Formats: sequence, structure tokens, C-alpha cells
Amino acid sequence: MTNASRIKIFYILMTITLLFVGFFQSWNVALTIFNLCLISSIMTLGINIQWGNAGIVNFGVMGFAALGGLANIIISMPPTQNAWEAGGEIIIVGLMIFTLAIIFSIILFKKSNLNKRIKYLISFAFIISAYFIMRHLVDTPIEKIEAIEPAKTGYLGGFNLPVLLSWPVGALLAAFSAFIIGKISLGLRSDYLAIATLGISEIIIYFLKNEDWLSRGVKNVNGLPRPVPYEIELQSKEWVLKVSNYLDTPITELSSIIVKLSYSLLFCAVLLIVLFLLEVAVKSPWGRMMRAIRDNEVSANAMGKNIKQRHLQVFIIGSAIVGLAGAMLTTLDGQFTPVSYQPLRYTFLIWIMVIVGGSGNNFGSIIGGFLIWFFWVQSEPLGLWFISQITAHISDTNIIKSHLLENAAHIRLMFMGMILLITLRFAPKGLIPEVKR
Amino acid sequence: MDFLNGITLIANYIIIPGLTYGSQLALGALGITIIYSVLRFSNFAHGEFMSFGAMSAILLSWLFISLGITLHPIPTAIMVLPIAIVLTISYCLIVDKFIFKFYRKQNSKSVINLIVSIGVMFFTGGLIRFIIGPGDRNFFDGERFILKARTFKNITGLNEGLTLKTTQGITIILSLLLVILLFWFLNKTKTGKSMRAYSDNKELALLSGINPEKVVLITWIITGTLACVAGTLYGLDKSYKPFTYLHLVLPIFSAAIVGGVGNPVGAIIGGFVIAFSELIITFAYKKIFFYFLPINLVPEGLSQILSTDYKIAISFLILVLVLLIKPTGIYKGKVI
Amino acid sequence: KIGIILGFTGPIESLAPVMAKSAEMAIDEVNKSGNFTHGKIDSVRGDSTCVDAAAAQAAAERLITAEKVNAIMGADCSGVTTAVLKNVAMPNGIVMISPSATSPALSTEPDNGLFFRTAPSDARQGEVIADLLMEKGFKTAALSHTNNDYGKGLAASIQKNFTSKGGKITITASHEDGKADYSAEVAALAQAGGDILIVAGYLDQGGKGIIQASLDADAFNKFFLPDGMIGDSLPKAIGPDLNGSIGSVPGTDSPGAAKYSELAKAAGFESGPYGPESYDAAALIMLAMEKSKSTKSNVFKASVMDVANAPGEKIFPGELGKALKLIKAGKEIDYVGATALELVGAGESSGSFAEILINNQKTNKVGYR
Amino acid sequence: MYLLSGEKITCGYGAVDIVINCNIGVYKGKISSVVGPNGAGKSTAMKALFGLLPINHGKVVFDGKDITDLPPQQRVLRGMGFVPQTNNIFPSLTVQENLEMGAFIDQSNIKKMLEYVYDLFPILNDKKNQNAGELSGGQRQQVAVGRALMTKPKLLMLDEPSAGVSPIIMDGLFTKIKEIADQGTAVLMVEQNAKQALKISDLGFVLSQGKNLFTDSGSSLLANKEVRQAFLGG
Amino acid sequence: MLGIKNLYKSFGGIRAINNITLEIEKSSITALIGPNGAGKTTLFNIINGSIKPDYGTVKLNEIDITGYEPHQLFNLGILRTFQIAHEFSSLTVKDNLMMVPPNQTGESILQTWFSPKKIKSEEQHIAKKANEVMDFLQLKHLSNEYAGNLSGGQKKLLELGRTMMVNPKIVLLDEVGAGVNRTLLNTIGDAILRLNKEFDYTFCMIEHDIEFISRLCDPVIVMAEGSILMTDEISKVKENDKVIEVYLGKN
Ligand SMILES: Nc1ncnc2c1ncn2[C@@H]1O[C@H](COP(=O)(O)OP(=O)(O)OP(=O)(O)O)[C@@H](O)[C@H]1O
Ligand SMILES: Nc1ncnc2c1ncn2[C@@H]1O[C@H](COP(=O)(O)OP(=O)(O)OP(=O)(O)O)[C@@H](O)[C@H]1O
Ligand SMILES: [Mg+2]
Ligand SMILES: [Mg+2]
Repeated sequence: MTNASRIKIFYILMTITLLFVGFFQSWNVALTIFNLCLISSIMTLGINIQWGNAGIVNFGVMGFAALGGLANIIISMPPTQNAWEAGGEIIIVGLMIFTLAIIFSIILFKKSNLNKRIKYLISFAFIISAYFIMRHLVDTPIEKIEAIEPAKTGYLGGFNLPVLLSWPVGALLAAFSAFIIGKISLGLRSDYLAIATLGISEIIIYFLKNEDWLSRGVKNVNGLPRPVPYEIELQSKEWVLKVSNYLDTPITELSSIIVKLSYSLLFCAVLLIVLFLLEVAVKSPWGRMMRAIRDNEVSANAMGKNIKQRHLQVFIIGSAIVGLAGAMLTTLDGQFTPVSYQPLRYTFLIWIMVIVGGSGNNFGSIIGGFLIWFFWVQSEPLGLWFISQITAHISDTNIIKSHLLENAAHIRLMFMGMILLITLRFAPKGLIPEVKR
Repeated sequence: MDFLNGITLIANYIIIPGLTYGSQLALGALGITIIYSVLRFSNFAHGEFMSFGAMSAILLSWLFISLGITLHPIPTAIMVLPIAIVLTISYCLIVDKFIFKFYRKQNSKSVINLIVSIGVMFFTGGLIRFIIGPGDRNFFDGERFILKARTFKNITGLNEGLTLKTTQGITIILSLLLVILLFWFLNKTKTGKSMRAYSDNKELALLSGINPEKVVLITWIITGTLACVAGTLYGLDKSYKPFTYLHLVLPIFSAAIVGGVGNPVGAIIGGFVIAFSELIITFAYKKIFFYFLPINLVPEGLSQILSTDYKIAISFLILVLVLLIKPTGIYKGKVI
Repeated sequence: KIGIILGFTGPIESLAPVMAKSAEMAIDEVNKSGNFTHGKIDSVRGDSTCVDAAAAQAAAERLITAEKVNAIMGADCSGVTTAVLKNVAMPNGIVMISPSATSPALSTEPDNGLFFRTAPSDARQGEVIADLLMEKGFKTAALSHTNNDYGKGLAASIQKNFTSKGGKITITASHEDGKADYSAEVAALAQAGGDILIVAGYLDQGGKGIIQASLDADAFNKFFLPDGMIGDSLPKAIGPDLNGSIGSVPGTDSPGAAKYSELAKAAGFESGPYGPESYDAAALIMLAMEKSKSTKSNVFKASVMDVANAPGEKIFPGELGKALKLIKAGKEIDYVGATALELVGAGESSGSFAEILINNQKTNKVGYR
Repeated sequence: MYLLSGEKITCGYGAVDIVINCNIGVYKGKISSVVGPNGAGKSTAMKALFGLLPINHGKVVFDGKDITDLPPQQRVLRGMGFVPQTNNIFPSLTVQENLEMGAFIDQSNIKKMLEYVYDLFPILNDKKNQNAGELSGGQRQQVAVGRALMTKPKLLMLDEPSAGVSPIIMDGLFTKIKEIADQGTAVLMVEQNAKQALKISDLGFVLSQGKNLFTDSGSSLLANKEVRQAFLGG
Repeated sequence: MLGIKNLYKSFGGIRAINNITLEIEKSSITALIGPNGAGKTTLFNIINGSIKPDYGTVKLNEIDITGYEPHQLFNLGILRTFQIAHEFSSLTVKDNLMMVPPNQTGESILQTWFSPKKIKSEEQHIAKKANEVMDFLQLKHLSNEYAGNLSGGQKKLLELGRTMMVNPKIVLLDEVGAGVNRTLLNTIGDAILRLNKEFDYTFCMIEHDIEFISRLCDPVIVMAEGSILMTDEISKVKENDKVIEVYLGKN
């Protein structure tokens, strides 16, 4: 089967499945799934450009997604009264001092020709003392800020700008941190890089969890503004009522559908733009060079390609896309909850999408994102259904039956595992493999 | 006296817990390292294999207790460990036969195998919860302490106590034993060498008459054993809960990598480095200063370098630092 | 039809089954009584995963729009609860009664009168705990909390109240649930010292790990256990070392809790944290439906407060059949339930607390406030 | 009768046949060489003979028995040894361990064989505790051949044993190959140093584009003008 | 043109390069020979920047280039081939060649979005060049094959082909001949001579085929155990007793 026909078949199948959900479960469910599928696909594209084209294993998905989410707070939330007066600037100054110390150490390492051990000593001393100076400066203002109505605010708040702006800003935040992370870890080989990026993204999450002044930490930020109208508002609109009557659907359902559809449109637009840009890049000499680097760094280097710089570039681009998708996800959720950034849900799930879809193929990545998210959500009812089917003829008092029913929720994990394993079994290169160019 | 108190304090809160947690990490890291060095992929399912081992031990010890067969003061779970190991190995082998073997035949990239292992992780996790449920299980039934803090205080007359739990003792001793055995096996025996050869160059190993099936079999036997022992000891020491094993796999990976993947000694060292750095960096030194410094020099606060909020981040910080300074880990790991 | 949305997988997967069973027990009870006007009540479970807002919303969306549930018993963790409430329940006009979301922030979220909770907000419990500690003569305490909105909120509230009453919190150290090892946390806590260790966590999660490790290292021998830590499984697991520790749990001097425990035993499971709250949440939904003679959320949401509070005849667990009959007869009822429920403000539990003393490896209620 | 013969073998990777209808064989105690341009299918044929590639048509006979479907490690047990053209060492094993792997099946006489190999390739003796992956190209090649010699096979198959080794070692190598053959081991090799190889060969096969163009004794191939021009570099 | 002075490099305890000083003349074809493990490849690795020397300097046209990265040196005109072929295995043969030319417009990701026309014409140009190279090396029929699927010798040819995609100042050939059919090698030899004569390429090649060297190279540098044994024209080298003893052998 050629790739083109594979793409057609899978996209049609996926559409049919979603329509099926629409008809037999509900359109709201179908659209909820569809929206998340879109976001997942964008994240998947970000990872695919790194792994599929440049061979960089980025397991830091959750960190970048979280940074994207953070952008929502910074951009769209109203600033907290008095928080800046309580010492917001001092915190920034403190952080800058620490950053400067690190930059100094880097320059020291790059430029000076002192003995290595002395360099380590100096920069260690420098960073440690900068750390304590920073702590000294910021501790009080942080305490003050966090004391401002901790149950409701207790953080700096944001700039009260339109929430859509947080998408590009999320991408920028992610790109910026990708620059730093990339500088640190891109020299490592694949498995190490995987764990290192995962580790660093855990550090980011811990930062977001514990620095309440910035993101309210585990107390979460709720009520982020929306780029689309609220259902309740819609329900009182004249035209919605008319459509509702015309279609003979309850107004509540219709309003939800309208909201979800508007999100879908936004997300689709972003997905298409990202996809277009990536496809063009990948098909051009840039993509060829990236794949050459992936295949053999030593020889690509000897052929005049600056490996480090190129790796960093693609790492930043991919991570920015993940950050963008992360920002979109947070906007959709309407809240920022640092505890929800778990490796299982982000890193592993997204990677499964990339691999199942077909690494090195953007269309494959998208279908991977759709398929896996679909099953991630639907494996729950499927699992329950499956158990109730196999236990249907066992009497209700049977211990085995009650045990099975009780633990039916866990069939979800087994289902996910099985779907992954079965797909990879029959399509070890993914559903839509990399094309030969 | 103050000096002895200080030492005891350090021993009780840093050395012994560090050794125990370190050994637990090390045992796990060993399993990961073995799979990595022979079959060439990072096995994310290892945590669940450990969980499977612990679950087998629990189910078996329930069975034995209900039959009235116990060996007080040795925990029943340790008594049934050999059977549990056999069960775990069987599970590993079944998984290999139906899953990993296929990708080995295909010569898939190591990242594909890694993703497959994540699939196995999902599946095994689900299966385990399905069998034993997600709840928390205590299955320690032997003598809990070798040395109790109060006994220690009474004997020595010190202010500070020192505890040594049976599980801690067993963990440390067993880890040491397993490492020595493993090292000897890999480096000195013919089979061990053939495993290393296989991991280096599969096709050539075939051409040298090495039976790949046997190499894989032995690899899983070792892995299964390590996983079961590590999982059970861990469960005995804390308590058994399937969810924790999922999260255990990350620090274990850090340990393996910090030490240098593919190097058994590295795995051990890595485990201890991670465990001790977590303890040392988040430790509040107030009391120690109190014992060791003249009273007017003792600082006001807790003297904590970093709050425990960042404890888990520390293991990753160490990981990143080690990789920055020595990209192959403390002991040179394998370079593909 | 009632939807039960709890974290069957994820960090609190070990708590969820008991909560779900408690809710289903209440539903069963009503069905068996045959007194419910609108026929037989079904229940469907949905997985909130506790942490993944997107998955939780998808599950809620499925329950509401595909399974057509009339109300939701859930969700559990405050984060996903807010997400489900805002993005799914409110647009669809569905009542949600959460048994365990304790975040103070939820009190002020606009909810169109659709959201209730049977667990008291953390703010109140902090006060109670501070009082209790002072009364028992604990002047200094170390505090360890689970690192989520529940733990952090409660910890902040305890710290504020305890300090203002003249006590001293020597250290506040968070712990992550479901992690491998707690020796570092315990080491830090032990060095800071204190008369007692307050563990604001969950009894089969990190909270238990902290207690176990503290006892093993002989760091603390007295513990204060807030609501998430109360349950018979904890003293049973830890053993006699826990005897003498104290705690607090929502409830009043009512026989409700004991009755609930009996019912649970009869149904074949042990009570656990938030089990009673779950039972009450489900019961409230059904009673309110009966009261307003409608299964429509937008209608019966008005009756929830009514059936929960005085005046009227007190209703305990196991008496749901009777309650329905009374309502049908046009009488007022006051649902007391397993947690001595009293809804105040924007529909949340008023927060009467029982004082707990662990003795003979059992949790015993020894006083109320 | 041939000790090993591939009779009308056709094989390839995936759909395309690379080697078509070839007959290749070697007598007991004799040397056969396969020569031909790059990409002719020489290595492919060798792999097929050793069972590393499935054969589409034809059969392989060793010692009078049909072994077409025998897995490679079984062939090793029956006395076949093989040095592939690429990836022919264990990079992270030491040189000595590499050689020991050669004697994996039959550990007897391992000392003597080691001495024999070290005598042939003295530089390996200096490097015996170094990881083979750190060796220079020519040294690796010596390790690879040494490993195969350690197996004491009935038949030794070598894919370009002399590539990258220095002239002095190459001379020694060909001498040793001749010696081995005289001691009764059959040798089947692919060589681009075709002139030297054919000089010591009893049989020569010329492969081009997967087809067997010439089969003759080594000396007559060397004498064949057409062959010299097209394949041996004049 | 290329000057190396007092170069040292050790791996652990092994002195791979031990005080080497040499000079490669512009427009020459210099041979580098010596026993296995003499340090020839290591010397190449240092020249092209793959590894850093412990001590000593490398100069290109009097500019100190010690410690430069390989990609910088490529841009200065130093090209190399690898003894053990380093192809881009999942790229086609054609793409293997087409990726070589430096400073392609399409290598900047922004340009791929903003100047597709320019890229297209450049690509056509490069493709034409690649086709010529493949024709020459008898690889044309494999143009769309993955490079990973080539035979050992074909990979070697591809290595050589890459150096023909650009106009380098100096080409370092590490045993291009090993594993290459002798008839083809003769053709390659002709090509090297032609590139040298007509386009003024400078070559430095490691080779073990004395016949081949005799035909092409002057001067010949003989290395042994990390040091230079002698530098002279091939006929003298062939007669040197020491060289015969350690390298050439009696025949
Ligand atoms: N990475 C390394 N680690 C340790 N030793 C090395 C390393 N690379 C090369 N060597 C040693 O350095 C010496 C020189 O190696 P080099 O590859 O330069 O030899 P060469 O002259 O190219 O030989 P050949 O003709 O076989 O290719 C050898 O003895 C080799 O074992
Ligand atoms: N793994 C593979 N997959 C697909 N095609 C391959 C593969 N390996 C080799 N080929 C193709 O098969 C043909 C023959 O390759 P083979 O390696 O047998 O050549 P050879 O005669 O040994 O050449 P050389 O002398 O260069 O080593 C080549 O054209 C090559 O492109
Ligand atoms: Mg070949
Ligand atoms: Mg060399």
C-alpha cells in the first residue's frame, strides 16, 4: 500500500469513527474528543520534527506544555492588587542576579583557559553565592506576595491581555527554555537525552508546583478567560434559540456544541498552519540536511554542517510547537493545574502517538495523535463494556464477577497497552511510515 | 557525648536510610542496566516487573500463611521469594516471547523498543491492578527491627536513637550479594561473555555459535530475579501499592544513567549517589550544628539547603549535573 | 441516572473504589426501598484520573451528553472538579455534588447554584485543628502536607490559625504522593522537631509513608491526623505505635457515621476516607430529586439545601427509604447522613468536626466541635 | 565433490533478486575465490551460503547434506566459519575476548589457538586488553580474521579479509590461508585484491551483476585477458 | 599549504601520534602509508577537527586551524573521506550527494518558507552535479536506493563522490581503495589525477595499495608507531630497508 492511500484510508476511518461517536454517543463527546485530538496532533508534530527528522529524543513534553500553559496566566489573568508593590520587581532582580551568575560561569568555561578544576570551583562558588543572595532578596517579597489572599490569589497575576496572545507567548516561553535545555543536554546521546529532558521537565514542573508567587503552585489558577463565548451567554442569545428550535436540539446541548466548534476552528487553523510550515521545511534541503544529521552526525559534521547549532534549532522549533499546543490546551481547560503535568499523560502518551503514527511523517503524526487520544478517552467505556460482556453470564453474587467489575477501570491501562502493542506489531514503522525522498 | 550523638544522628537519618534507599534504587537500576546492555533498549516496564514480583510474593505469602506455613522471624514474603522469582521470570519470558521478540527479529531501533516497553508498562500495570487491586498492602509479618531506636538509646545512654530495620538489613546485604554475583557472572563466565558479545554485535554472535535464544533467556532470568527481589524488598520496607512502582521507574533511570548505563557497578553507585544527594541536600542541619559547633555559632534557622519540596527535582538535578560534567555517567557506560 | 466521576486511575486510585461503592450503596438503598417516584436509578462511573483535566472533561461529557445522567456525584480532586464544573456541568446545567473537593477557592467560583460539596472547606478545618492542638498542650508542631491543593490549602490554614493562637510550626515540608521514599522528608521534619507531627495527607498515600518512616526512625511518636488520614486501615497498618495520636474528621455527635460503617460492612467493604461524604452526596441528589418532583438538575438544584438542612425529621444512613416516604407525604426532612451534613453558604458542608483519638488500633471519636 | 556448494542460488533483499542462478563451491582442503565489481552480489552470495539471507531458489549443500534451511548457528556447529565484510568484530569486548568468542563452541586448545593467532598478527598481542572498537581499521580486520581462525572450522568463509591491512600483513595472511587450506580446511573468500587471491586459489568465480560469468581455476582466470581487463584491473 | 608542527596525541596510555611535523604542498598528491595502527587515520582525524590534539599546531595557508570544528574546516576547504564508510543510511544515494554543497539557501528554515523559487533552481543545479558524479562512479542505477543498502565497495565510492560535489582546497582520502574493485580503482586514479591537474586539487591519501600509490603519488610519507619514518618519492621508499621490514614485506 502506498503512503498516499494509507493516509486517505486512515483519515477517512478516523472521520467515520468520530462521526460514529457523534451519532451514537453524542456530538458533544465527539467534539470534545476532536478538540483534544487536534491539540495532541500539534504536540505530536512538535515531537516528530525533532525525533522523526533530526533524531532528537525529547522526553520533556510535559515541561514545555506546562510552560505554554503558564503563558495563559501571565498574559490573560488580571494583575493581583498590591502584588507588584509587595516586591514583584525585587523577585525579578533576584532572578536576574542568579541568571547573571550562571551566564558568567558559562563565559568563564568558554573563554578562559584556567585549569578545569579551578573553573569548576570558581563557578560553583559563584553560583552558590548568587543563589544565597537571590534567596536573601526574594524570600521576603515572595512571602508577602503569597500572603495576599492566599485562598484566591497570592501570586503576581498576569497582564490582563487577550488570551489568544498567550498561544504565541507560550511558544516563545517554551522556545526560550528549549534554548537553555538544549544548550545543556543536546550533546548527550539518545537514551541519556531522553532521561535528561524528562528530568529537566520534572524540574520545571516542580518549580511551577512550588513557586506560588508565579503560578499559585498546586493551588491552581482557575477561571482563565476564554477566546470564545460562554455557553451561558449563548443560551440567552436570540439566534441560538432560533437554531435550537430549528434543529430541535436542547439549547444547552447546542450552546456547548457551538463553543466546541469555535474552539475546533481555532485549533484546526493552527494545526494547518503548523503542518504546512513543517511540510515545506521537511521537503526542502533543510529537511534533507536534518535527516543526514540524524543518520550520521560525524559525517554530517565533516560535510560542513554545524550539528550543534542545527540540533538546537530543531529542538527549539519542536519545543515551541509543543509549548504552543500546551498553551492551547490550558486555554481549552480554562485552568492551569501544575499537578496534572505527569509524564504518563504527556511525555509517554505523546511519544506513543508519534511512534504509532509513524515517525518521520507529519501526516502519520497527526493520525497518531487522533487515534491514540481517541482510544485514551474511549478505552474507559470500552473497558467497562468489555468486562460487563464477559461477566454477563456469571451470577451477580460471584466473587470473580464483583472483583472484575470493581477493577474494570484498570482495563483502561491494559487496553491502551494493547492498542499500542498491536499497532506496532502490525505496523512496526507506524501507520504511515516515513516516505522515501 | 555530643560528638557521639551527632554521629548517631547522621547515621540514623542519613546513612542508614541512604543505604537502604540507595540499594533499592540500585537493585532496580541493575535490572534496567542488564536489559540495556544486552537487549539494547531502555525498559520502562521494569518498574511494573518489580511490581509484578512484589505482587506474586504477596499472593504467595497469603497462600502460605493461610496454610499455616511461616518461618518467623523471617518474613513470609522472603520465604516464598524463590517461587515468586520463578513467577516473575515466567511473566518476563511470556512478555518477551509475545512482544519483544518480534522487534528483536525486526532489528527495530532502540526507541521503538522503548515505546514498546511503555506499552508493556501500561498493560502490566493494568493487569496487576486487575489482579490485586490498586489498594495499599502491608505484608510484612516478621520481626520488624534488628535494632530499635529506643533499645539503642537505652543501651548507649545517648539522646539520639539508631534504628536498623530488618528490611534495611536484608536489602543492603542482598543487593551487595546480587551485584557481586552479577559482576562475576558477566565478566568471568562463558555465558556472561557471550551475553556481552551478543549485545555488541548480534549477527557476529550468531556466527560465533552463540545461541541468541539462550542469551535472551538468561537475560530475562536475571532481570526477572532482580525485579522480583527489588520489588518485594521495596514493598516489604514501605508497603505495596501498584501506583508507586510506576513512579519508581524515573529515579531508577536516573540512578542507572548517573552511574553509567550498561555498567553494573555504575548502577550501584548511581543508586547511592541519587539517594544520598536527596538526603543531604534537603537535610536540616540545625541539630547537627548543635552537636558539633559551639553553642553561639549554631544558626537560627533550620539550615536546609533546599526545601523538601524540591526533593525529587534533586535527583534530576544531580542527573543533569553528572551528565554535564561526565556525559557517559560516573562509570563509563556503553556508547552505541 | 447518576454519574459517578472519580479518579479510578491515577494518584488517588486507591481511594476511589470505596467512594464509588459508598455512592452506589446509597443508590441501591433507594432502589430497594422502591419509594423513589421517578423509578429505578442507574449509576455510571466515569474516570476523572484526578489530575488530567482533559480526560476528566471527556468522561464528564460522555456521562452527561451520551449517558444522559441527571446529576453527578463528583468529582474528587479540586482541579478536575473545577474543570468539569466550568466546562461541562455548568454549560449543560447539571448538578454536581463533590464528596472530596475541599479547596476554599471552590466556595467563590460562580456555579449557577449547581455545585455542592459534602466535604467542608479546608479553611474551617485549620481552625479546628489549631484549637485542638492548643487544648492538648502542643505548643510546637512540624507539618507535612501532600503537595496538592488540598494539602497545601489545609497546611496554610493550620499554620495561620496555629501561629495566631501562639503555637509554632517548626517546619512545613510537602511530600509527593506515590513516591518511592520519604526518608529525606522525615529527616528534615525530625531535625526541625516539635511536640507533634501534623500529617495533612492521605492515609494510604504519602501520609502513611511519612508516619511509617517517622516511627521507624523514632523521629516522632505523636501525630495529628486531619480528615484525609482518618480511617481504620491506617492504625491497622501501622500498629500499636500509632495509639495516642489524635485527629479530626468532619462530623457531629450523631450516630450517622457508625450506621454508615455498618452498612458498608454489610455491603462487603470497609469505610475509607471520603466514603461517608460520597454516600451523603449521592443521597442528597436523590432526596432533592424527590423533593422537587423532578430529575432535572435545573429544577432540583433548588431543593438540595432544603433536604440537607433543618427543619425536619433527621435522616441517617440506612433510612433513605423512610426519607423518601416522608417527602412524598409532604413532610420536611433534615438529612444528617454519615457526616452530620449541614450545608451552608453556597452549598458546602458547614464543618462540624469530630475529635479523633487512636486507641487499640482503632479510630475513636472522643469529642465534637 | 564440493565440500560446500551453492547450486543455482537466487536470493536478494526483499523483492529484488541480487544474486541470480549462481553456482559457487569449494573443495575440501582447497581455496575458492569470488571476484567481481562492487555491488556484484558477492557479499550477498556469501551471506546466503551462510544462511543469513533466505534463498529464493536453489540449494546449499555442505558435506553432502542439504543445509538450505539450516539456521546460521547450526552451521557453525557443523564446522563453518565466516568473517563478514563489515561489522565483523565485537567493539566493546577486548581483543582477547573477541578471539575467545571465536572459540565459543570448542574451548579445547584455546591457548594454543590464541598463540597461533597472535603469532600471525603480532600487533594483536600488544593490544589484547584493549577494546576492539578502539583499534585502527587494519587492526580490526586482523581481529576479525583471527576470530574466525579460532573456530577451527572445516570451512572458512572470508569476505575481503585483506581490505585495509598493510602489505606485509597481507602477504602473511595469504600465506597463512594457503597453509590452512593445506592442513585440510576449505577456504571460500571474496577478494578485491583479486590477483593475489587467485594466485593461491584452486577455483575462481567471477560474479557480475549477480550472475556467474566465469568459473575456472585461479591461474586460468588470471591468464584470461578479458577477465583481467574487466575485473582485475588489467 | 597544510603545515603540521610537533603534533602529539595519546589515547589512554597509547601514543597514537608522537611528535609529527610535516608539510603538504599545494597541488601535490601526497601519500600517507605505514603499518596498521601507525596513526594515519588519527592524523586525519586531527587535521579535519574530529579530535583535538594534545599538543601541536595545524596550519592551513599559514592560518592556525588547530581546534577548529570539522564543519568550520569543511568551509575552509578541508574535505575527508572515512576509512569505515559513514554514509547517511536512510537517505538515497542522490540525497547523500546533494546534501554536501555548503550554504544552500534551502538549508535555512526561514528561506524554505520565503524563497521557494530560489531553492528550486538551486536544487536543479545541485541535482545535475550529483548526476554527473554518480555517472562517473557507476552509481547511477542506485540513485534512488537508500545508501544503507549499498555494498561495501559502493559505500566507499559514495564517500569519494561526496568530495566531488564541491571544490575543496585539500582532500583527505582514507583508504578509498580498500574494497574497491581494481578496474574501477584505476578509473578513480585517473579521476584523481585529472582533478589534480585540471582543477588544482590537493590530495593527501592513506592507501595500502602500493601499485596505486606508485602511479599517483609524490611525495610519500611513511609513518610508524606514531612518528614519521621517512618522506620521499615512492621509488626510494620502496627500497628503504626499514620500510620493507615494518610495512612492505619482502615481496
Ligand atoms: N579511540 C581510541 N582509543 C584508544 N586507542 C585508539 C583510539 N583510536 C585509535 N587508537 C589507537 O591508535 C593507534 C593508531 O590508530 P589509527 O587508526 O590512526 O591507525 P592507522 O594508521 O589508520 O591504521 P590502519 O592502517 O589500520 O587504518 C592504534 O594503535 C589504535 O589502536
Ligand atoms: N541490506 C540491503 N538491502 C537492499 N539492498 C542491498 C542490501 N545490501 C546490499 N544491497 C544491494 O545488493 C547489491 C549487491 O551487494 P553486495 O554487498 O552483495 O555487493 P558486493 O559484490 O559484495 O560488492 P563489494 O565488492 O562492493 O562489497 C548492491 O547493489 C547493493 O545495493
Ligand atoms: Mg561485498
Ligand atoms: Mg586507518
